[in-house]
Amino acid sequence: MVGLISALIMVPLAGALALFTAPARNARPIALLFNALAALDALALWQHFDIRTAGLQLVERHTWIPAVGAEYLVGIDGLSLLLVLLTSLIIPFAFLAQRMERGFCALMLIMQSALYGTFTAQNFVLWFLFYEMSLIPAFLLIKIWGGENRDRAATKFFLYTFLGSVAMLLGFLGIYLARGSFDFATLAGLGKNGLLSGKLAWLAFAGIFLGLAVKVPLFPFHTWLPDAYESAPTGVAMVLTGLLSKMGVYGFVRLLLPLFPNEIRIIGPWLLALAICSIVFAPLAAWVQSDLKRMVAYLSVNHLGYCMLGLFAVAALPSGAAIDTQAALSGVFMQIFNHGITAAALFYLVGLLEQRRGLRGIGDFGGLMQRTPLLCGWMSVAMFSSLGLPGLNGFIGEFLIFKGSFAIAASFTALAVIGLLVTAIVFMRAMQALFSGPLAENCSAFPDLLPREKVTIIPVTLLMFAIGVAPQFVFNIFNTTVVQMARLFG
Amino acid sequence: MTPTLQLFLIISAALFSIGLLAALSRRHAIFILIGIEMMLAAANLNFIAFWRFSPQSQPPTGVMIAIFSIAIAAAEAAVGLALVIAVYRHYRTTNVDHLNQLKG
Amino acid sequence: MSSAAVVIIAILTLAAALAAATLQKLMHATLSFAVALVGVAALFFLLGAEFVGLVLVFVYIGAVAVLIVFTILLTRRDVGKDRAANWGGAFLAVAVFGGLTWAILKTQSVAVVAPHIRLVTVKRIGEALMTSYVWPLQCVGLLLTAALIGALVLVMEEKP
Amino acid sequence: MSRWILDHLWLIPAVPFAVSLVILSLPNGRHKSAAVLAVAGQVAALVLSFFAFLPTLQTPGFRAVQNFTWFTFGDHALRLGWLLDPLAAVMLMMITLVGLCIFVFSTGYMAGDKNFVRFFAYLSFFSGAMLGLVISNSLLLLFIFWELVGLASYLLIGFWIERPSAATAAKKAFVTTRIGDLGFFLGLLWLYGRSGTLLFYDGGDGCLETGGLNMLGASATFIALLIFCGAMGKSGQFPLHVWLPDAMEGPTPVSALIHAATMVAAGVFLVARAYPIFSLGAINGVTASLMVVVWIGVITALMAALIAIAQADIKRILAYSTISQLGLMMVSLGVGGVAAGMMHLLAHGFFKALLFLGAGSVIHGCHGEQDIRKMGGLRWLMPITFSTYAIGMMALSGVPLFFSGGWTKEEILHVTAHWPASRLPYYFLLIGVLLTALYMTRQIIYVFFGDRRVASQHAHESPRVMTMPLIALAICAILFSIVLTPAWPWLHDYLTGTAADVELVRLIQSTLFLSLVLVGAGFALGIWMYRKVGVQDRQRPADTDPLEFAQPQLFRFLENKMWIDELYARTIIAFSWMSARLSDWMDRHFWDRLVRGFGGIGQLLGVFTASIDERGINAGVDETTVGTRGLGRLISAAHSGQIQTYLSVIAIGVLALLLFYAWLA
Repeated sequence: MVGLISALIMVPLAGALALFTAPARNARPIALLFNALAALDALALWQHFDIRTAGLQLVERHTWIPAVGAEYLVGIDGLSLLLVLLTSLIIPFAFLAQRMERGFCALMLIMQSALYGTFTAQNFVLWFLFYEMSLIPAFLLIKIWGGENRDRAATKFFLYTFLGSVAMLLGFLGIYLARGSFDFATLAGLGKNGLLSGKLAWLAFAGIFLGLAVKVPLFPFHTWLPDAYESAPTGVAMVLTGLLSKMGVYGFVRLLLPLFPNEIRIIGPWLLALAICSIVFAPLAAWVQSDLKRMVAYLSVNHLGYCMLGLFAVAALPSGAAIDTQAALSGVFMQIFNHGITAAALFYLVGLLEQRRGLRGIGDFGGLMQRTPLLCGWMSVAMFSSLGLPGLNGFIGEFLIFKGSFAIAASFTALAVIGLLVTAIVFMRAMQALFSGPLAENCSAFPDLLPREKVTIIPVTLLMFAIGVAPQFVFNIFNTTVVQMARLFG
Repeated sequence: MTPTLQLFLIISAALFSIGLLAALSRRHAIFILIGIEMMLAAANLNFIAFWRFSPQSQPPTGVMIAIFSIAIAAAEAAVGLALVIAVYRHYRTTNVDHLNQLKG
Repeated sequence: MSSAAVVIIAILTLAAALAAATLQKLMHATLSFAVALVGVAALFFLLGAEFVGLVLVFVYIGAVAVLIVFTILLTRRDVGKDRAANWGGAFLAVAVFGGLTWAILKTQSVAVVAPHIRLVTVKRIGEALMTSYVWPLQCVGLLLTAALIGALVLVMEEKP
Repeated sequence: MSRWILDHLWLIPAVPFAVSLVILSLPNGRHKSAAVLAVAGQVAALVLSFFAFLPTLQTPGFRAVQNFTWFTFGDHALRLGWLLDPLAAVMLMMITLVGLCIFVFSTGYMAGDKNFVRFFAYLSFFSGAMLGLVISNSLLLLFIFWELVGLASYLLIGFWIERPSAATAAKKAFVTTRIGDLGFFLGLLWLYGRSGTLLFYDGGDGCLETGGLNMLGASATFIALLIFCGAMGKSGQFPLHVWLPDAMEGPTPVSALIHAATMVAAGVFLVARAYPIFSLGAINGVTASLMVVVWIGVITALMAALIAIAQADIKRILAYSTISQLGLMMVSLGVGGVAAGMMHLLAHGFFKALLFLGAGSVIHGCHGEQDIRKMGGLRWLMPITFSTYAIGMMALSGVPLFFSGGWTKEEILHVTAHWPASRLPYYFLLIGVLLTALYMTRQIIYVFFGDRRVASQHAHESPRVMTMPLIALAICAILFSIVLTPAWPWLHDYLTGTAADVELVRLIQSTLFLSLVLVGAGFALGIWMYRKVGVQDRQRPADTDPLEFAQPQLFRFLENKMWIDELYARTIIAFSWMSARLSDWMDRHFWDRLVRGFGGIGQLLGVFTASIDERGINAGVDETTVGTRGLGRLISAAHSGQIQTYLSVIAIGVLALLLFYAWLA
């Protein structure tokens, strides 16, 4: 079914337009309606996607700006489909998370469209267009609807990611001037034998690496993140952590790894060291945070660090057996999906606490278990999922990443388990402070989960259980792609 | 002994750097303008030198560009000095350290 | 054209420029600036671009330098002593000079002597201006007009 | 039925899990249905376990394996499986039996608690996870259940959530065991990488079979040690034992079930299960990894027994005794006595559960008081509790002949004495035997003999629902000894897969007399030392422990748990906390600037020159320019509005271009 992908990109945009013709108080229902349409579209994509075929499917190709080799080229493989599905899941979740004005809804829809575009575009120009298109709504959402320090946080977020993007664009221009193509598949084919020669290759690599590393974010380019997540409104924080950070990881898989295999191999240990720093230092920093949102934000850095560890291990030391490469890649993809769900759920739950209390410092609560057992119960599930408890979704991805990268880069992986430990400490500290002890006075009037909150959080949490116990249905989406990519990187 | 192009280029670089020094380190707006003018003169010297040391061309490109550049520099100086006067009237100072309304 | 002449003129020019950049009195600096420009014009002469040299003398020393002096007089009250130089600026300037010199010395293709060329007559320049460079000429004319009007507007006393 | 259950082994853990879910969805007030459901679930698990147990009796060395694919990643399948062999079967029986007793006991013990329903949901959840652990045929599946029992333990230790001390203890337990678990996790990864499978038995290709073991090579030692890290964490072995005494903050049935009988024994079970890896390449039954196991076990056994002498909390004494006994089991495994270690594990499961429930009954009777110095004279007030407790105490102390613990301890001493590497562990264990008898005598005297003190004035015997499980467990503790005697070493042979026959001659062994003497000496010493407890002496105040009176410094050292907690707090924890603070500080003040420095190198240098400018030349800086100096401000601060700054940036750009040119050339 050709046209499904374009429709997917267009539906949220149409929704954003439609919002301005409708009364303002209906904004959120209308946005949700368009989300439902997009979700249906995504499901149709899943339906038409042949999981046994590797490579791009449902490709749409039109000439666009022939002068610079920019085509309108969209298509999906397993990874793209996974991310499209994740987007279709997280955005409505974010819409349900908080009250939103019309402009807020419209910007969210534009961001959704940009995300769909980013995850399906197969030509750099188009991809970059969508990539940047997501930045502006995010900036505005933080700037207009953010908490205190929103100006500072929004500016920091924008400058960091934008400077990264500029570096990436320059890198790609270099590639284009040398090889005359913007097409991902073509460039990936050239990558094996060196896309560029000598120092130019390093420049292009550095530019693209910088852009993506800021986006993910990879240590030490992560300092914008706690500020941005802290200031962003709940719904935006959910999208930021659940989806926008995945754009960076996706970029690594789609661009950097296929295009610069030789460069990554040379500086591989350094990249792995950066990933380890993300994994170890971020939760350590999370440990001392008193703001819950900042804490979750730092843990996001840690979880994305695992993704980076898996990817760099695969790409940096391609001595691995097929099983290890595949394990690491599958783990990374799983982790992308799981972290999207779990981190979004955590931000949602922190948002619920904030709505009730008006504050979100870790010391502002206490003894909640006595007052709101359901809220605490579901929040614990999300936390345990995040710390990688077996039986919940987080474990699957982390296990596979560790399995793959341990076989390839044992010493780095052994260091990375420190991250697992510290994450556990962070969550234990949070749970103790929030849930146990005597009931804090200012929490004694909290309502437990309201029906509409239950409707929001329970399906997501059940999904965590489902993936944790029987993850095969997720693996089916990308297994073929993993095999193909493992052959490419290995 | 005849001079090489290198000599002229180094003279020009020196002039440019002196202009930069003036533009960077003085506080008076007119000094900054003088510095900029010096840098422009250095650029013109480059144009002429390159023209002189390269094979002949018809028309003489280097010369032409130098002429245009001088014309533009003159315009710039006129506007710049006018600005200095206007600013002086407004703030009663030409010290650029005080002129930071654009501060972000 | 001999090296000795070039070097002597260059030393004079640069000394005057340095004086312009560092002298504390604005008036002295402006005069040094004019001397430096004369030096540059002399270099132009040596290079066989007499017309440009003349233009430089006319435009800069005849117009710009005079303009600067006028401005100094108009903003007289503020014309006190200025500091000579600061270390940051000096450092940057020296660094830029070092960098440029390094690049020039490293580039092999610029170590050439001047070929023999035909003199550039004013006639040839005029022809070029009216043929190949007619559009730039018009644009510069427009720019000068605009600058003239702009400068006038800027300095005109505001009517209360 | 037995055939059917072999194909549906997963049902055994699934039943308690399902029960747990159902109970969790009950409204909070439904105490009765929660209790009925939980006990019914446990009975069902017991019945299923029994039917699974039956076929293992028929053939020596019975092994039923059922593997399945969990998921496929790339084109590789990750397989898990269920396993039933004698080791798993006896564990199933022990867990379900002890579990049932404790479930019944809890219905009485927890009767007044407002979170009664949640308690049984957690308890059932634990039961399911523990049952799953013992029948896993994959190290990964075992690890999964391992973490789940850890979770259950966390939830139950912190069950009285409004008590800050309980929450702290729960956190400590989770984090400490997780340290070990991470070692386990790495060992698991390593094993997976080397052998390519995590299945224990897979028709010759499993990682415990020759097919998998051959691929391990020299890495087996490291893998084994890493796996042992997990066992150290769970089984409270030195130096990760610190969480177990604190875990007594949980309700007493929890201490009995999880922190005495079953979960803490999981570490021993794990070593027994993965024994082929530990003993790979053994020379004369000794490998490097087993050496470590032995010595850790010896240290733990002695250290915990010593600390137990100076504790005042009835449950803490038992907790240290548990640690000590687990150390004993580890020694046994390490010296090659897998069967002996497992037998002691099973026997310990019964009598330690009995002791804990007895302690629970005492605490219940004394209205929540746990300090033994405030009890006393309870033997007439709580006769059933006293008599069952005494049985448990004798079993623990290792009184030979009639009590299960005696036989298994004999067995362990026997194998330890024949360890070829060193005789030292044997001597240390003998000291341990003496100490065990001593601290148990002390506890019994404090609690049940002498005069009634503060807490035991209004003590009363516990209700039937609580005493019945005590009696049942006491009977188990005695009857179990029948299958343990060397005369008819049925259990030993069942576990090792050889046929059993009766030989009365074997009843008399050389070590028997020695340990008899030691136990007797321990009792005598205890009675002599503590004969005047609670009695005002001429020099000694009534509330001072005799040992404290005689050796105050030694007593203080032991009472404070050899200062190990304090040592950790000052070193490891302080270090971690410092590094956390440092990370945060670096993030705020260093990385941010560094990255900004790279990202906007021009801006930063521009500001830099401006600041040099001001410092170098002009001390009386205008207020307006101060702003430019603030390096810590955002990049926007670099928009100083000063043209010279902008110009500097351009100049720096030129320099950067030149540098770039230099680099390219």
